[in-house]
Parts: sequence; C-alpha cells; structure tokens
Amino acid sequence: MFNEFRNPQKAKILLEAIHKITRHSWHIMEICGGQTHALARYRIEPLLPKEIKLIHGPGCPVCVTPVSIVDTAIQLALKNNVIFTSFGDMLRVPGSRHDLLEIKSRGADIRIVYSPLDALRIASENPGHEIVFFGIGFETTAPIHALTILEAYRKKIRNFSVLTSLFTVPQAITTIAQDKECTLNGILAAGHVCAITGTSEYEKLAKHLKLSIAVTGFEPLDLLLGIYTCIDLLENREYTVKNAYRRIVAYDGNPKARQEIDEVFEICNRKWRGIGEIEKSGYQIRSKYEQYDALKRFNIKTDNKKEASSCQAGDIMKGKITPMQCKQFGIYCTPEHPLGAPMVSSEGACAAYYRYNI
Amino acid sequence: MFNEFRNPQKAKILLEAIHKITRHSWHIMEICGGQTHALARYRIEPLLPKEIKLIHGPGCPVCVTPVSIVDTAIQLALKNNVIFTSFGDMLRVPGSRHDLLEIKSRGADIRIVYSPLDALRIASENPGHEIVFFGIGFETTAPIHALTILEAYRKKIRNFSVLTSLFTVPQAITTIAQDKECTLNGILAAGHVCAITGTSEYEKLAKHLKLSIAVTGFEPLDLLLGIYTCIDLLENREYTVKNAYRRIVAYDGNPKARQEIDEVFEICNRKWRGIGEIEKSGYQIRSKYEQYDALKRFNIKTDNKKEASSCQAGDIMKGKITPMQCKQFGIYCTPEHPLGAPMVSSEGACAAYYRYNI
Amino acid sequence: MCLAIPGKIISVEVPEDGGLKTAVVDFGGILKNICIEWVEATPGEYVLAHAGVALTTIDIKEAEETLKDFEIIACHNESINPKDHVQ
Amino acid sequence: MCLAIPGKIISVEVPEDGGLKTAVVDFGGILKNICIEWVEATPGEYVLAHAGVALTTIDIKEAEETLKDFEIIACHNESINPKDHVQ
Amino acid sequence: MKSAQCPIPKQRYDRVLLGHGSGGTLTQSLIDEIFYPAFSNPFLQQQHDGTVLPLMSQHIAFTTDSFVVSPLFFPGGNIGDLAVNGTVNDLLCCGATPLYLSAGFILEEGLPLEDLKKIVKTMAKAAEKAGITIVTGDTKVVEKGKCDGVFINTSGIGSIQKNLRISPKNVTEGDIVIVTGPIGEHGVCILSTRENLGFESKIKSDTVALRSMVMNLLSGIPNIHMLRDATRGGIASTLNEIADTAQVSIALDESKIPIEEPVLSACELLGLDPLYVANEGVLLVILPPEEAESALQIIKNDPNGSKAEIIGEVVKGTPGEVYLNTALGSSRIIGRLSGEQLPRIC
Amino acid sequence: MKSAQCPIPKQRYDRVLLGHGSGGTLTQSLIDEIFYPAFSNPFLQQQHDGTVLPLMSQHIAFTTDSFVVSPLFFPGGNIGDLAVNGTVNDLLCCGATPLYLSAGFILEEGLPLEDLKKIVKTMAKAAEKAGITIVTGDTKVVEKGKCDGVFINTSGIGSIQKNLRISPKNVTEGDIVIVTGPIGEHGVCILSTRENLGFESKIKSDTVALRSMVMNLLSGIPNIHMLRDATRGGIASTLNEIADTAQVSIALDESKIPIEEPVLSACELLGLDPLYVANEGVLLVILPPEEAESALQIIKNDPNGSKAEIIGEVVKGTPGEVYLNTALGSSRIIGRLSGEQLPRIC
Ligand code: SF4
Ligand code: SF4
Ligand SMILES: [Mg+2]
Ligand SMILES: [Mg+2]
Ligand SMILES: [Mg+2]
Ligand SMILES: [Mg+2]
Ligand SMILES: [Mg+2]
Ligand SMILES: [Mg+2]
Ligand SMILES: [Mg+2]
Ligand SMILES: [Mg+2]
Ligand SMILES: [Mg+2]
Ligand SMILES: [Mg+2]
Repeated sequence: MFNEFRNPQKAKILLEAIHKITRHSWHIMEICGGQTHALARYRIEPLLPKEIKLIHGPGCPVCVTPVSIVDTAIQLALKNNVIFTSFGDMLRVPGSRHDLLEIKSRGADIRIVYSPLDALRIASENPGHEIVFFGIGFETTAPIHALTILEAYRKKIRNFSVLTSLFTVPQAITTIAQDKECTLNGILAAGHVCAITGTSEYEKLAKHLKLSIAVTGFEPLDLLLGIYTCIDLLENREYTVKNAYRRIVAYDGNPKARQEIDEVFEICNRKWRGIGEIEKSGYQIRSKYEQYDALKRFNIKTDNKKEASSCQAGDIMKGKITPMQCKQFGIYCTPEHPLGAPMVSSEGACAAYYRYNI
Repeated sequence: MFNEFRNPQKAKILLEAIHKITRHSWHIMEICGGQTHALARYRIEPLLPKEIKLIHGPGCPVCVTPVSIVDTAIQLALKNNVIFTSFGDMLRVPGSRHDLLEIKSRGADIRIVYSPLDALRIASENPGHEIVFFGIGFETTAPIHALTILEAYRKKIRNFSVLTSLFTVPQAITTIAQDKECTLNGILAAGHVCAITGTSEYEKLAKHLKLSIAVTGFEPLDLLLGIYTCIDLLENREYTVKNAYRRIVAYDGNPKARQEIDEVFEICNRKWRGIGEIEKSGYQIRSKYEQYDALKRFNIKTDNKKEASSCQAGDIMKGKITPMQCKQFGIYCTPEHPLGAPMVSSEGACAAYYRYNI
Repeated sequence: MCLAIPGKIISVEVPEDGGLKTAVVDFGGILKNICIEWVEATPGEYVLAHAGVALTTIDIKEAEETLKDFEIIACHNESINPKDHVQ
Repeated sequence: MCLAIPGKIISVEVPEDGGLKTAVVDFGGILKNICIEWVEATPGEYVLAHAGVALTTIDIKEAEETLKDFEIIACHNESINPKDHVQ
Repeated sequence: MKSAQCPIPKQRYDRVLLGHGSGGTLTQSLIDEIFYPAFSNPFLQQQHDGTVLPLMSQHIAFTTDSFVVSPLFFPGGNIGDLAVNGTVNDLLCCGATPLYLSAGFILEEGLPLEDLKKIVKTMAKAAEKAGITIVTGDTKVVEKGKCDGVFINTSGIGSIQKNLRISPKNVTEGDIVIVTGPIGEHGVCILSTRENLGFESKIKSDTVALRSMVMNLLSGIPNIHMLRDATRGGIASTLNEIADTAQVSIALDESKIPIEEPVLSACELLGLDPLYVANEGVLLVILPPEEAESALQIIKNDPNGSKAEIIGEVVKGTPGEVYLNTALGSSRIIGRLSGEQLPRIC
Repeated sequence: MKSAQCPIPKQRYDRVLLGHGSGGTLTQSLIDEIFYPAFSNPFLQQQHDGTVLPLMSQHIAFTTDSFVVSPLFFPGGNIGDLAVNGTVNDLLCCGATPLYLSAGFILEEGLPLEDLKKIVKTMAKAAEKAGITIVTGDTKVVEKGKCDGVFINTSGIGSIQKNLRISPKNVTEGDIVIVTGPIGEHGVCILSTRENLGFESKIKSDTVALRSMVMNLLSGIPNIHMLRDATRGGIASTLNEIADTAQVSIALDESKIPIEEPVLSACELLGLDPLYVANEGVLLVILPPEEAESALQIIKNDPNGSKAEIIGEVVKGTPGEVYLNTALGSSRIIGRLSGEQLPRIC
C-alpha cells in the first residue's frame, strides 16, 4: 500500500493542483536532509511552478556537525584501545585536517554500524576495548541514543560512551528565519522529527515567525502534498501548522521517546557548522549518565575555533545562496574531496546538487 | 682462513689416515645435532672404514624437548595477551595434538627470533603484552638465556619470561652409556658445549665410563680430525679426552658464561624426549628470578605423562636402532607429518636420514 | 536500518530478563530485528523504524484517508483543504 | 645468528648506560650486531657467535697449528698424535 | 560538467582508501593518474574490461580480475564461481569465445582446507558450465592477518571472430540500452550476509557466466555495439564509463529498470542507490535500435535473461552524461560515485 | 624411495600453513590433492610454470603468478619488477616470445600512493626492458589488515615458434644441467631486509628478465630440452620437480654450483640450505651434452649470465631423485623441502 505514495499518476495530479493554487512567489525550506535527498532523487523542483523556490535547510545531521567535533572524533578513534563506531556517512566528513576514512586507512579501528544499539553490542562483546559511538542527529535519533545509554546503564556496560552531536530543530529555524537576509515564507517540517516531538512547538513557531508550516513526509506524494499544503496556507496567509504526514505524525508525537530524551539529556547551546552557535539548540548528556559521555570519559575539550573558512555552508543553509553559487563548488569542493559537510553527506545540499547536477 | 677447514684435499688425506689407523670395530657417538647434520651434509659416514659405526646422540635440543613442554608452549601461545617467541625449528615439533605452526595458523601471535635478546627487545617494545621465550638448548645456549634474564632484571622489564627446556650433556651420556644394550666405545664431544664448560667434566666421564672422547668441531675437517682422534684413542685403549677443536675450546671453557648460568639457574632433573627422566640433567630458573620463569608466572603445571608411544626416538638416541629400522620412518613419520622430534629438526637423526636418504 | 522506513511486524519478542522488547520486522522482503520498546504493536501492524528502533506505529486508516484525499484532488482538480487534526 | 659461526669484529660499542657490550661482527660479508659481554675482543679478532652472543674468541694460532697438523698427517701419512693441552 | 569545471585534477589523499576500489571516481583517478600514464600503450586505451590483441595475424581477447569478496561463501555462490564467471563474462563482453583461464590463489595461513576444496570444486563446476578450461595456476600463502581467507585472480583468453569488434567507441546516438536482468542482487546479497547487519533475506547473488546468451546474441545479431557486465559500481558506473569513452549521452527510463522488491527494500533501509550496487550476472547490451527487439527476444529466451528490459537509449546531450528520466517525468543526471556508497542515517 | 614407501598420502593438517606456500612437498600436496583433481585437463598436466596452448592452429604460452613479497621494496628491486620479470621468465621458459601481460593489483587500505607510484613505474620500466606490453589490468582495494601493502598478479601470453617444445618430459639421461648465475641472492636479500634480523649486507635481489639470454639460446641451440627459473624453493625444489616429471635422476656437483660468499654466510648464520633459497633471475637449462658448451658460451656472453656454470647431468638412478656429489667425493640425495625452511638453532 505504501507504494501508492510513489504512484506517478497521482503525483502528476498533485503537481497540477500545485500549479493551479500557486499565485504568488514563495520561498519554502525543506528542513530535513532526507527531504532534500528525495526532492533531488525524484527531481521534483523543476516540476514545480516557477514561483516556488525550495531552500535546503539545516536538517542534515552530518552537515551541521562542526569541524571541532569531527576532530574530536578523530582524536578518539586514534586512541589505541578505542573502537570507534559511527553511522556510515559521518566517515567522509572533513575535520580540520583529516576525515575518519583517512584515519581508518592509517589503521584506526573504525566500524560502521546501523544503530547505537549495535555499538552497544560491540561493547559487550569487546570488554577489553573502549567503544565510542559518534551520536549525531536531531530529535529523531536523540531518543535512540537515550534508549541505548539507558540500556548500557541497566546492563552495567562500562566500556561504552557516546560522542554527542545532537541538535534540535526549532531554535535553528528561529535563527535562520530571523536573519535579515532571510527570505523564507514557508517550511516543510521534517516528518520524522515531528513523529517524536509532535506538532505543538511548530505552531508557536509559525505564529511567532509568521511562517506557514506543513509537516511533510519523504515519499514523492508526501513531499508534493506537503508542498501543496504549504502553498495553500501561504496563499491564504495562514501562519499555522498543517499535518500532511498523518499516517506517521500524531499530534502529541511519541511521549515515551521524549521521556527517555528527558531522562538522559538536557538542553544545551550547540555550534552548528556554517551557522555558528545557537542557544538551546542541542542535547547534552546529564551528569547522572556522564560515564557515557565520551568527552567527560576521555577528558577532552573540543576546540571550538576551527572552521574551514572557504566553505559557504552557512549561507546555503540560510537560503542566501545555492551551492552552484559557492566558488568552491565542483572545482575545489567535490564529493571526492569535500571542503564542507554539505558536500559529504549524500543528502547534503551541495552533494545533492553535485550528484544530480541540478 | 676458516675455509681451509673445508678443503677437500686435506679432508681426503685425513680420511686416508683414518683408514690407516683403524684396526678394530668401534661405535662412536656424535653428541650434537649440529654434528649429525654436518656429517650428513658432507656425507662423511660412507667414506669411513666399515669398522666405524656412527651413532647419533641426544644433542639436538629440539629433539629432546618432551611433548609435555611443547604442549605447555602451545598453551601459553594460545593466551590472548601472549606473544610467544621461539627459535625457528621448535615450531614444527609435534606436541600431543598440535604443533606451534598450526597454532600460529589459528591466529596465535608466534614469532621466530634468532636470540633470546631479540625476544627481550620485543618485550620492551610491547609493554601491553606478555612475551614468552621458548628457551631450549644445552650448555651452549643456557648462558645466553641467563644473560638475557639478567638483562631483563637489570632493565626492570617485567613482561618477559622464559619457558625453559635446558639440558646438560654429561648426565645424558652417562645414562646412555650405562644402558645394558648400549654398544658405545667413543664419543665426539660437542665442541660448542665444551667452549662453555671446558673439558674437565668429560675427563671424569671418560675414566668412569671407559670411553674415548674427542672434543670435535663442525667443519668437515674438524669432524674428521675428531673421528681420527677418537679412533686413535680407542685403538690405543686410552679412556681420556683429547681436544680436536683447539681454536675454539679452551681447557677451562668460558668461566664468565658459567658464572651467569650459576647466578640464574640451578641443576634439576629433566625429562628427555624418548629417553625419560634423567637426574640432574637440566637447568631451572632459581627462585630469585622466578618472575622470569613462564611456568611460575602463568602458574602452569606441565603434564609429564604425554609421550607419543609409536616413536622410537629413545632407541635411536641410545644407538639401539637406526632411523630406518623404526617402523614409522618414511611411512607414517615424515618431515611434513613428524611423529617424533628427531624427524622435525633438520638436525634430528630421523630427519637427517630422511633428508639425505642414507 | 539507518533510514526511517516502514515495516510490518512479523513476531514480537519480550525478553525475560527485562531487556528491550524487540520484533522481527519485514521491510519489503528483508527481515530484521528491531527494538519496539516505545510502541504497542502486534504482528501484522506497521511501524516506522529508524536506526534500529521503531519510532511509531503507522496509522493505516490515516494512510488510506490521505490516499483518498488525492482522489478528491484528482476529481475536483481544485484547491481543497485536506483534513487535519490541528484545530 | 642462531648457529654458532665465526665472525670478525669490526667495531666495539660499550653503551654508557651500563647495558650489554656489543660489537658489529662481519660474518663473511654479513654485518650483524652481537653481544660480546663475555669476551675480551678487539676489532680484527675473531669470535664464535651463537644466538646473538659471542661465546668465545677464536684462537688463530691454534687454528694455524691445527692446519699444520694436517700437513704433518699429509706428509707422514701415518698415525700422529696431534698436540693437545690435556695432560 | 564537473570535469569541465575542474581545472586541477588533484589526488588529495596520499594513501589508498577503500573508495579507491569502489569503481567510482576515486578508482578512475588511480587508473588515470597512476596506471595509464605508467603503462601507456594503445591496447590499454581500449578502455574495456578486457583487451583485444593481435596474435599471429589473428585476434584474441585477454582480461584479468582479482576477487576479494567477504564473506567467501554467500547465498547463490562463493568466491570460486565468482572468479570464473567474472572473467568469462569479461571475455564474452569483448565478443570472444572463452577458451583458457588461469587461476592465481593467495591463501591466508589458517584457511580451512575444507573451504579451499569447496571453492576449487565450485570453480571447476563453473568453468565446465562456462566452457572454459583452467590451464595454468599459482598458489601463494601469506601470514595470518595479511589476506582475507582467499584472494583469487583469474585471467582469461578468448578467441575473436574475424571483423567482430565490440567496443565502447562503437556506441552512437540512437542506440538502445538493454539490461539482461534485475539489478543489485549480488551487492545486496553480499552486504546482507555480513554479520553485523543482522539481515535475513532470500536475496541470492546473481553470479553466472552468460556464455549461451552472449554466443546467441553474437551469432543472431550482426551489429552489437557494446557489451559490458555491470559489476562493481553497478549499472550507473558502467554506463558512465561507456558514455565517457564513447563521448555520448545516455538516457535511462527509471520505471523500466528491473529490480526485485527485496533488493529495493534493502537499498532503502541502508540508504544505498541500487543503480550503483554490484551485479555479477547482469550485462548491459548496447545496439542499433532496429536490432533491439530481436536482441531482447534472444536474451529473454535465455534462462538467465527472462527479466531483461530495454532501459534506455543513447541520446543527444552533453557527452559523458547519463540521465535518468524519473517516473514523475523529470530528468536527472546520474554521475559517477565518489568512493564507496556509505549507508545514510537520514 | 619416500614416495614408494608411503602408501597413504594424507593431508594431516586441516588448515593452510605457511609451508603450503613454500614450494616444497606441502605445496605439492595442495596441487596434487586439491587443485589438479578439481581442474583436471591435459593442459594442466604439462607441469611447467606456464602452459602451451593451441590457439587457432597456432600455439601460445600462458602463465600466471601472484607476488606477495614483504617488504615491498628491497635492495635490487621491488614487488613491481619482480611481478613483471617473474612472468616474463616463465614465458621464456616455455620457449615463448613474451608479448602481453596483465596486471591485477590488490591494494591495502592505507598504502601510501607514493609507494604505489614507485611500484608501477618500476613495472613499466621492467616491462619495457623485457619487451612485453601490459595490456589489461584490475585494481581491488581491501580493508587495512587484510593484505600486506600490495599483492600483484601478472599473467602473460607469449607466442611459440612452430615445433618448439620445451618440456620437462624431454629431459633424458646424459643431458647437462646449466645454472645461469649464482644462487640464493633473492631469497637471502629478502630475509636480510626484514627488520627483526638486524642484518647488514650488500646482497641484492637478482630479479631480472632473461629475455635476451633465452632468445639467443633458443635461436642458437636447436635442441634445448628444458628451461626453468629456479624461484620459490630454489634449484633443489625445481630440479626435484623436473626429475619427478621426467622420471629421471639428476646428479649435481656441489663444487660447481655458483654461490657468492655473503649468501653462503647468511645461509650458515641462519641454518638455511642455499639450494632451497629462492632466485628471481636464475634459470636452469637442461640440454643434450653435445650442445652444452656452446650453450654455456651463449649464456656467459649475456650480461646476466657471466657466472653461469655446468652444475650437473641427468644420470642413471632412481627416477625422481636428485643427487649432490659432495666435495669430499661422497654423494647424497637432495629431496624436496617439507614446508618452509625454519632457521636452525644448532
Ligand atoms: S560546495 Fe563545498 S565549499 Fe561550497 S558550500 Fe558546499 S560544501 Fe561548502
Ligand atoms: S622415524 Fe619418526 S617415529 Fe620413528 S623414531 Fe624417528 S621420529 Fe620417531
Ligand atoms: Mg582506535
Ligand atoms: Mg597469543
Ligand atoms: Mg576484467
Ligand atoms: Mg566481470
Ligand atoms: Mg607460480
Ligand atoms: Mg567486467
Ligand atoms: Mg607461473
Ligand atoms: Mg617465475
Ligand atoms: Mg576488473
Ligand atoms: Mg617459474
């Protein structure tokens, strides 16, 4: 049945409807890197009315993790006794001098896992080693990290820790929307984030920032329905949230998951790659669970200063420029030799542009 | 100049002299495996008078190390944290079920070294590992082990230990010579052993056991001179020691080396593979240095019972049978799949016979 | 396992030692063990799984209604306001 | 390094930290560092090295005399009693 | 476009990364910057998976591949048939009749001999089935931890019919692209067999030698322009290479590309693009449009070709580019993969 | 004798040991018990280091070898020229004119690209020198710790003059054995370069392609029975193989075998027998006695053959045995090595 959400006939009808309702020019930001990826994969943007401009938001965890944390990850991975575990796409993200793949080629024990729970299993199977998991993501993955840390706590696994780079969406949206050069009108809220958080926070945001927000999924029809819904709100000047991903997103989200987040994490300021520090925009591990905090466990200070200067990732995420307008794009910055995170992750805006040669 | 000791012309003259002086039938045992090897390599035996029969003695440390110690070596090498180091030719010696090469193929960290000092270097370079050296040999190598242990002691290297299988020659000769079926008349004493011990102990032996002993080297001319000297003594019924290896062996041997032996080792009973236990026929580490004794360090008891029953190594070493007379020889026992140690070491009597198809 | 993907629960396992509740989930022919600690789901139901954990159950009725909305859009071919639970 | 082999001392090194005395020894064209703790040997002299350690110096005079003994045996071609230091 | 905009081709890395073996742009950079300049000769410039060589006034095809798959045994085959089929397919793709095969083994100390026996048996069976004879070999053993069980190199020799030239350079505008079977099965099978995934699926490797299919094609269709097995890097990388060499543009129809549901699901779970996933029994056939239908019929009549499809054509466009027409009616460029595909998180 | 007395050939080990790659009896047991039975065909039974094959009414030689040397760089060469020269020599030993070479690389993640460049450059130079063209290749990359820097497989094709047959089966009683240079240099060079030995010596690997020497031999001497490079396992193992295949007996004269003093010294230090140590630029030439002197002259005139010697002859004796006549006038049998030579302690 879910295949129906890819039905090209239905998509074409939705596209027609979008063309019909669009009367003004709107800038709409899709928040999530997954959405950026899907929009590019199905090449939806050129099918939209010329009035609609899509802006690629800051919702790719790989893209917004700052250089300094990648450097810390590399520092940890190089430790003799450490098995460093990570989702696959973090491995190619450039730190200030190296990336994790290079470090791996020099002999560091770095393993790709598909879940922090897999990293925890590696920890219980390798009592003689320290296992560090590179915990990146947004509200969607944060509770999974929480659950993993709680499970480690319950099972008394003591050779496991997480290097966190966990972000929350609303504060970032606020920051971007309040930027003077920002031209944003509407937002496609990340459906899977809302599956955890629910939609109430986005309502405040919509009112506060005068944005029209559609909670949006990832299949072609979900994306088109989200765009349709957002334009419809915009054309009617409604600054509110509509849920265009109802089979997944409940009004209240997932309270159990949020409860686990609250148990393990507290809100902190976070530096976003290319954007800078945003107040209360991330999670950090509470002191009760600090034995699982890799920074504390290995007594490491991340150096907050290092940032590649030539990469314009921040401007791209703010919608100020498109990747093609970056001087590095395709010349000094390619997926083989990325300068910035948006070129690394396949859902990063620059990689998506490069890959699909938009 | 030392090449002169291989000069074929001179060898032929010595051979003529041997033929000339030989009047009676004599059984002469070369003690050392290295001599066995050299005799086979130059194929000296068939050039000797028919009256002279050479018996291959117990002087190959690889051959006389009992199964139980090989099993202990394997047990140690299998330990996760142990780097097991050994002279090369111990690796193929069969234990009761496996040999070290097989264990290595299953992943054990086993390394060939050329000196116990190399093993000590590995220890200082790998502080996180336990380095065990398989210390085999006679009076020649015993002081080198002593020197290594003293050096470890001096440098406070604490992750190094030796699994000792160190033997002394004279007691073994006594045991063999006193065997009822033994037909021994003369002995080619191992020149390198005497370089350490000197010759005085052999004089007692000669008198006590009524044997003619020639201290013998390893080059073809040394061997022939030793044989010549031994026959000459025998024909003259002189039960004494003559030194046919004077450029190397001093009357008093090497007192400094003996002193280090005495500092580190004490005399103990030893089991000889194929011969059985011989009183006061070996060295063990004194309690002062027991931290370097692998048996004590890892609290291991060697199981003294295991011996391959079908192998007639003992009878061969006693001169009762030749390897060809062993029923296993060449059929069930080959260098690829040795049953007993004399087939493993290239200087073992059985391997020498097999290799040179005597 | 990394990406959030819908799958159908085949069987549920609640470990006796109080460990995490898991289920075998069928993702279009691929079976995979997933933690379902947060969802009340029984075999036959669909979940959205992400990085090894089920985030939510999938509301089939809502899915069907969404598909019907498309039909309405198709028939009317005019601006419609899809149902929403936001007041 | 394993087998006992004669070699010629090229240079001697006495470490300052009181470690083992070593020498570079030439074994027929192969140079190798050997512990010479037990022998008083200077460059040009020969030692017998075994498992990384010099066991003894080699007495060149005795070697020459032994070779001369062979000549005696060769000339006389009869039973001779090579010299010995055993009384 | 990328290459046009990229004035300084630089090898930023100073070490071999896994991506250098992925079949994507990093692999190409090794070949372009290290191997070709050193070995440069007109034969290498054929840029096929094997080379056509003059030999005593005839022509032969010659090809080599090393096989390094882990695990050694997987659903549908093992490294043994992979090593035979891969090289046989490369010979077939040169338009050659496979004749002789060499087998070079690198064995890791500790490999169970039972495993080696199984692998060798499978090779023998695969060679027999593919009508090729293993005529020379070599065995090396390396220390534990310096190999991954077994590596096998096979090199193959085949004879070429006079005047037959299969070459990417033949590919011209208007040509039709056929794929001989559903894509991605080998790659996904291997991934799903790796322990750490905890996958359970019925996906089998598609490893097979396509001798009868290609032989029938070559005898039945007079004018095949190009044949290529879409192994490492998948059909996307292979078509990119062809488009580059032939200096043409290729447009694929997304909805026509055959792919089984579990393969698609596995790719979505892992965030992989099946167009870039390896195949071991899938060929790309490129030929003039007037022969497309009869070629498709020949392929479909073969037991290994029943799910073949016409998936695209050679079109006007930027030379070197491969386009994918999406189901929604838009079109995007499928470029070369940079390094290995890494599983995505969101 | 051994084999006659050994009724139950059994593979006692159930895992690959390093000795299975030594070129001795354990290697032979792999070939005899695992590879030959599985791949059995008359070409394989030629039991040479390459195979002569009919191809379109002509004949070609085809050979393969994988190179796994550690360290990759050593005095006198690196794995690159080794890989080219080894296969060129095997072609030459089949009596073939070397024509085409394939190069299959297995690279370890983390290999410095600088090293790869050096190796590839050396290969190109060696190929040019040897008059062979590298026409096809392959590159695979494996994870760190699953290879030893680089493994290279080369396979070679050569053309064979009509009616020329170099084969161990030609070897008959009365034939003369020539060795083209001093033995043991490559093996001892590699050993002495390994760090843990702490050796210092001027021994260089003898790696070289002997094209001109062999070409001159083949054109100057009408009736060469056998040519073989004495690589892994040394001249002892190689002659044993020939004696086995030809069912003849070979007697060597110890005092005639050329060997440089440092090589001999290194072997004595380590307790190794130089007859079993690997060479990479030394051939064994076996031919009728009436041609021996002129052959020796041709070899000695070659820059790589100035130290060639007649070292033995094919004699009456137990088939398969190789004898060594010692300097003292006695004679012993040199058998096949079992497993690897392990350094002796006394
Ligand atoms: S193209 Fe590269 S340098 Fe430019 S913004 Fe994107 S990632 Fe940064
Ligand atoms: S041939 Fe084998 S079984 Fe017989 S005595 Fe010698 S080692 Fe023992
Ligand atoms: Mg590490
Ligand atoms: Mg161990
Ligand atoms: Mg190929
Ligand atoms: Mg292929
Ligand atoms: Mg070979
Ligand atoms: Mg191919
Ligand atoms: Mg070969
Ligand atoms: Mg060769
Ligand atoms: Mg290839
Ligand atoms: Mg060869």
